[in-house]
Amino acid sequence: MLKTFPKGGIHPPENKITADKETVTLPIPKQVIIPVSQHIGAPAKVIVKKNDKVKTGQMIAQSNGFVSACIHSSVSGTVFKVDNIPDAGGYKRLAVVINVEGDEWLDNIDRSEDIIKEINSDKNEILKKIQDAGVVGLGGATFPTHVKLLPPKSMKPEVLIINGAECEPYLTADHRLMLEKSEELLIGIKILMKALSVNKAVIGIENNKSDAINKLETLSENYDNISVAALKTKYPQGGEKQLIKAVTGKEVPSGELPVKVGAVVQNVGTVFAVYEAVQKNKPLIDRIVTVTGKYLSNPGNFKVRIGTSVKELINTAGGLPENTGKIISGGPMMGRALITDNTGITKGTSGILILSEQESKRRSLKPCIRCAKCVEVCPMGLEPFFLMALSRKTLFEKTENEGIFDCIECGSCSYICPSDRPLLDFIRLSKKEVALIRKAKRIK
Amino acid sequence: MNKLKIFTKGFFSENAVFVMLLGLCPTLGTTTSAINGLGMGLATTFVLVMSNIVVSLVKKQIPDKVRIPAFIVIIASFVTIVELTMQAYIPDLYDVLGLFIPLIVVNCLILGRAEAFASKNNIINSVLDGLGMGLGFSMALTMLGAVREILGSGSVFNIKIYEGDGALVFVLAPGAFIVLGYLIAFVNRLQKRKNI
Amino acid sequence: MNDVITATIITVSSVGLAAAVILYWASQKFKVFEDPRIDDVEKELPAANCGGCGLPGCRNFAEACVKTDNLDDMFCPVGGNETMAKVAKVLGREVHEKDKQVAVVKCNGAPQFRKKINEYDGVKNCTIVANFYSGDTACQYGCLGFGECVDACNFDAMFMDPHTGLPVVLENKCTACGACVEVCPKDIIELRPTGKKSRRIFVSCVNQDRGGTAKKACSVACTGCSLCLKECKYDAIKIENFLSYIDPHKCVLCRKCVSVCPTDAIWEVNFPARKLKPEENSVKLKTIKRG
Amino acid sequence: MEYILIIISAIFVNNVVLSRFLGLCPFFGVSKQVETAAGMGGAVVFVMTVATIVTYLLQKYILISFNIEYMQTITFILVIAALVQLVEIILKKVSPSLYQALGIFLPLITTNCAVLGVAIIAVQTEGYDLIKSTVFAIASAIGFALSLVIFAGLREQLELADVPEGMKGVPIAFITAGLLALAFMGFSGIA
Amino acid sequence: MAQRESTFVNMVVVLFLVSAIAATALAFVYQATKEPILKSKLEKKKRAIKNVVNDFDNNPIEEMFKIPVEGGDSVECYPAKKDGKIVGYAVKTFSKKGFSGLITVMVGFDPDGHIHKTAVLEHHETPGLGDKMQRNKSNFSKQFDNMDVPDIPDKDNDGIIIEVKKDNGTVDAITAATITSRAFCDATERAYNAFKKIKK
Amino acid sequence: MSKLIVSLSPHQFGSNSVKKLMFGVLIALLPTLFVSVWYFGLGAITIIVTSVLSAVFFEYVFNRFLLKKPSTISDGSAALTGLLLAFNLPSNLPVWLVIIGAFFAIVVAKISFGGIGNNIFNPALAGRVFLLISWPVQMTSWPEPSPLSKHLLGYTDVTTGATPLGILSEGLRSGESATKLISQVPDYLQLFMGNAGGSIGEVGAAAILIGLVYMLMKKIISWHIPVSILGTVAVFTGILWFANPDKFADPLFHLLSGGIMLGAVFMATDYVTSPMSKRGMLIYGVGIGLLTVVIRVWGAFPEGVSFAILIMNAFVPLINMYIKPKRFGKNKR
Repeated sequence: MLKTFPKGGIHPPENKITADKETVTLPIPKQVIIPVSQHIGAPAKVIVKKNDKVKTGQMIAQSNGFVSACIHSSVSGTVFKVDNIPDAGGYKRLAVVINVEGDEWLDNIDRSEDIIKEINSDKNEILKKIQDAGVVGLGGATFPTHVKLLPPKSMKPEVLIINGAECEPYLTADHRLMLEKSEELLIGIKILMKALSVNKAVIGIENNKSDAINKLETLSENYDNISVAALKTKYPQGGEKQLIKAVTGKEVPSGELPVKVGAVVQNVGTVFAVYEAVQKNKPLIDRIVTVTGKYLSNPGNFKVRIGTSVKELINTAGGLPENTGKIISGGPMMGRALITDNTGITKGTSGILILSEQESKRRSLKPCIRCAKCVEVCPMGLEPFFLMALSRKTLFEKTENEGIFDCIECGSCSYICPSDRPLLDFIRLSKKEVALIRKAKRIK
Repeated sequence: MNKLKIFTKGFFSENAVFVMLLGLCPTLGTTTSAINGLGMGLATTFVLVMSNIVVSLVKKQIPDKVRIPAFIVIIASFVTIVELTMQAYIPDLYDVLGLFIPLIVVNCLILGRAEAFASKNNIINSVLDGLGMGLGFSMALTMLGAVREILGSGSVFNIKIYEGDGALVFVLAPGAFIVLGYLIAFVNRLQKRKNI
Repeated sequence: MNDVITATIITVSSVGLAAAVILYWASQKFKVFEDPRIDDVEKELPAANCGGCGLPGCRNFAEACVKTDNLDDMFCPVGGNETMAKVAKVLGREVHEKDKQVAVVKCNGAPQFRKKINEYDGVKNCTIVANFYSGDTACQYGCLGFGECVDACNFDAMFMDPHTGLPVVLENKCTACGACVEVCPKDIIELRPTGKKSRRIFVSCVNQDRGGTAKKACSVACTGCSLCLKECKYDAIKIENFLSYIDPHKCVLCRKCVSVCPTDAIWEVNFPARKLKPEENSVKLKTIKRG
Repeated sequence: MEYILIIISAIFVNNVVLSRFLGLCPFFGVSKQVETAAGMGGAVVFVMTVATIVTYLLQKYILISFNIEYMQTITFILVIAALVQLVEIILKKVSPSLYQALGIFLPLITTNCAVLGVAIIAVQTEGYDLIKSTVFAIASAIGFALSLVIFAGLREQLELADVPEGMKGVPIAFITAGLLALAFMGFSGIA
Repeated sequence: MAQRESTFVNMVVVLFLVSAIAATALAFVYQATKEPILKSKLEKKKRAIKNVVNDFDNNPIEEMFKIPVEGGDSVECYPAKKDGKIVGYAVKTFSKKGFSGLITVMVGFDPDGHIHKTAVLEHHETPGLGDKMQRNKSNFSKQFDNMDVPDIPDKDNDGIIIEVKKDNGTVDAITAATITSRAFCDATERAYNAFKKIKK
Repeated sequence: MSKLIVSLSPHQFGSNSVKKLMFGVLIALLPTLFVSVWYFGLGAITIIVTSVLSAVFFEYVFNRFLLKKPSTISDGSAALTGLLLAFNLPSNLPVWLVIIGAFFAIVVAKISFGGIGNNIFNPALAGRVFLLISWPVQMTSWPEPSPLSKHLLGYTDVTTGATPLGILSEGLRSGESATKLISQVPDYLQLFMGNAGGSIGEVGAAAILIGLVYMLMKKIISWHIPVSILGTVAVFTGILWFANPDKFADPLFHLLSGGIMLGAVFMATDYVTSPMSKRGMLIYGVGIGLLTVVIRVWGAFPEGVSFAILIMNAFVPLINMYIKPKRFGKNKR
């Protein structure tokens, strides 16, 4: 019996067209734009200025506060400017623009392909190295990893869950990583287990990636206490709470951290970054990005330096098709539509998806027929139709009791709705408004 | 407010049934035919006018705490008078209206006018108000009764309009609600037009 | 008198008597104190329950008025000074006169001035859109044009101009309750004093980009060129973040800044029409008419 | 068995609101929210029961023995009015929150014709004895509360529906009540 | 003149006075209407009798007598006389077989045993179906006018004469309301049986 | 490349549509349609065609000209309402009554509330009950069923008889025993196939069950409502029958006669007027089952499914309010 979460979920077409494409390293671009806020939490503080020379791996912005992460230069060259640059949403944010000159790395970074199995660092060193390397959750949430590894004292982690579900359609970055860097991943898991002082780790993988399951299962026999759990292919299997429920059978209480039930979840990409940070001293300066889309001539998985422009990446993948409607950073379910391809890859970019104009247009909204399909598919047990109705009539206060903050914005409700209603849009609106109301109450 | 307006507002802008939704019980309960509606309306009008007169006369004498009981006693007296008189002289109508005659006492319209208008205004205005409100109420009841009678039994004021059975539902409870619902929607629409 | 009449009178009177005695006893026994002035104040209020005063409803406002020592902080934007004077009279206190205000929309970016660079396909709601991205033009500050302010207005004082795609305030209906100001995610709407003879001058732009960028995004943006600053003799103009702001309390309505503005970002409202050269763009004409 | 029949008849078959047209003002007035409706329903159950008992005794031991039944209306309503005011005064002290919720509708229980109507039906039309009258009153009040709560639920849902402009509010509420009454006609003939 | 304060004395006195005045006024109205009310009630009953029998000049209500019928119940019988001579009997009969509750019918007999006319006094039958037994709603009840009961053969020999056709009788039932029709026949039959007793 | 389109996630949508669901139900109704035409011939065809056409017509006219909304007839919901209404009528009903019924169903019970999705009561049933209360005579005279060939051309002049439930109800009232009465109606196999008097679409349990299986397979509805209704009816009537088989009919008779099958499978499962959560559906189904039996056994009407469903429709908002799906991470109090 495959493991899965019990309630809700959908089965969108998988469209994993790049699953068999080996990862290709993208040439270093001419210029990179590195925003200082690529993570959840406070933006990092810039420590370079215009015309400074930087080397690959050199820190250019320092973490600024507890929940924050360091930013490193992904290339070597000269700082062209430190300025407000429009981000993917069009809002101007502080970023460092570097003109590339050569490829000179910091000396202490181990650039070899050798696999280092021995873990020499102790717990505190590991945490320090992870923090210094600016590792964040690479699944898309970009929560600083070192913070996640320091749970509140009252809660004790018992099991480390590695998220290899990759339930989003189209995306294959994690899949490729698991196949190509299996050994490194397992070492990374060992490191994290040491950092968390847990003696059990489970890798959760959806069973549509049977090759990855097989490979990791065979290899993990050499490592104690690491097992592989095959999961049912169902969206959103990779949602943190859903994954914990599937693997451990425990439900994270509403409004609580996962570690409340003793689980810590890390994405496979993050684990690999941790391996590189701890064993190779390499900060997070590149990542694997899936560039995909039905009309792209050369889709694939690319190893990309952070800050490379999306345009360049798409050009490598065969150039933007004529009928492009949407460029999405991330997967089709939770990804973000970009307003321009003139923006940089960040730590959280797991994929670039090109949709045709036809695929992008939403169908027009029709009246809700109360078929309850959204209730059926909501993995969090909410009633999206009701939340939307309340939100539409601006009865935001009421949505709080209906669990609006439990919503993980997986989009299953909008996906399934036979009346093509933008349920999630309205839920987001309500979330935002309720947050404002809460804030106003706190001020009072 | 001028006298004309006090009188006419009960017909349209503050019609008890269509706008203020007062006195719904007799409105729905007694309007199985136009004639019943009219009878009920007139009985109510009488009580309304009389109690308005008395209330506006004695308003100053009544302490706040016993205002409502006192008003109700006054109203109830007139209702009993109507009840007795009807029983004596028009027993047929009395039988049809039945329980709803004593219930005129608790018609929110009457207490509402006593409270809201008569207890604050002089006699003449109170009479005008009562008359206007009461006639407006009668008008609404007659209208509702007529519609229900036409739809439900194919006649109006007992004059047959079309052959065959009407939709019985309109004589019964559900029809009363539905017809009044659409009548209110219709009146709302008229009023909106007027406002624009 | 016969028996029936006697019985009637005795019965009914004693029931009445009993009722009165019991009610009196109960009203004494279960007395609850509630300041009667709350009711009095409430009667003076417009009962719009718009929340413009910052409290959830007129009743709450009345309660607050009764409780507070100083009415200066309390202001009912709908009823205005007149109502506050009445409230003060009820409570026997003084009230400070406030300038009458009106909402102004500080964006002039009609489609002909700022080009759309992408297309939004989703729920037409400013809050959602603003939270998600900067808008479909290159100006990240400008009006999104989905009319949430119009929906928020309780007094039908706003509508969306179909030609410009921007909201318009109807001065005579606006009560300055501030609902639109609160709801606008881009902070474009400001409450300004109505000014003498309802005449006012203000910068109809909130773009804080450097001149070139701003101008590129929208041809009628304030570029922070400081021409107006130099022209103003009354120290009424400030420039911050490449954006000019006219202090309504210092402005003397001389209109000099309006004529020097190279991008027509400064508006004058309710002034008599001046002789405009035909080639000057029509926006200004419209603004004068609109108010 | 007889009591069961009285109960079923009063709650479903001859529901005070949907079939007898009593208590319509609060039925439309206090039915915007389920919680308030339930509070109002509770208040009516209490008032109606007490009122019926008191008026029964009044009718039996005073009006009939003095042969002045024609004073029924006036004495009944006087007693009910005093009773309601008593409840109001007490409620204001004991449970201010409930008092707030029921707001102006508590005094309106006085003019809730259901209370007077049920009292008159119990002692006059049906001629029940004391226990039957009490059972009848409680059942009728439950019938009232039931339909009120159902109706409030419907109206809360209608708040979220896209009702056409002209039908919004009261008109659609009436039509809903009509359809509800239509559905309740299914119970006819049970008792 | 200012509003009176809600003091104890005021409250009690005012409420007492209001009640007293109201009571007095009502008592007089009652006195005045007492007679007419009684009269109109009497008239109503008389009219019901008048509807089903031949013209009379006595007061049948005063001469009313009860006839016991099967099941321990009894029916009321009103003899109608003209110039002291019996011109008919009005029997107030009932049936418990109705769809919902008791049906009360007034059946008028000519002295020779013909039914003169019938009138439904009270019923709770379904509107649109059972209530068609009322004279103004359908022709059903007209079948009974001048019905010569003694001459009707009892086809199925069950001792019941007035029956609907479905039960081997002669009466056409109301469409889709057989039960009410049966109940009506039952009431008439009961009246006839009572009438037979008088004739004996 | 033209302007890029932006929108919030998700960017991919399923292929579900209202149209698909509605036409799915229509397909599931085909076997029943066939049975009804087989047994009631021209009458059935006349009623069905009139009802569907007038329902669609009213929906179109009132939506377009009174509400000024885009027409919604293409989603098939009006046609479905019309068809279901027709299935709830006797096959010899005058055409003008069918049109009035369709008017009430569409205009009063549906469009007044804002059209599809906003109505509280099942429109088809509201129309049916309206007709039943208003014109009880016409609505309770049932043509005798006979295979197609016999009365292909018969419509209003067909011979009428009673429904099995009518025979039972009337017989019990005149004091006959239930066992004897049941022996007078067609045997259970006949009832199962549809050879009994009744509304056009309610005869023929077999055809309705085929429709149910189809809808379950296509995941148009879930099993909760039909199963809980039929189960409750079986259990409740079973208890009564066990207690006194002389006064109460057996469960199988109750399940196979009258509109319980049609109601449980097609009427009660209407999306708009049924609860949203699975537990709510069960409560709703049990309620319908109980009320149906209560009305059938003790009420004036021989059949109670329509009323039971309408009454439970009224409870749906309350059920939705208090019976919520289990929230993730929330313990049961």
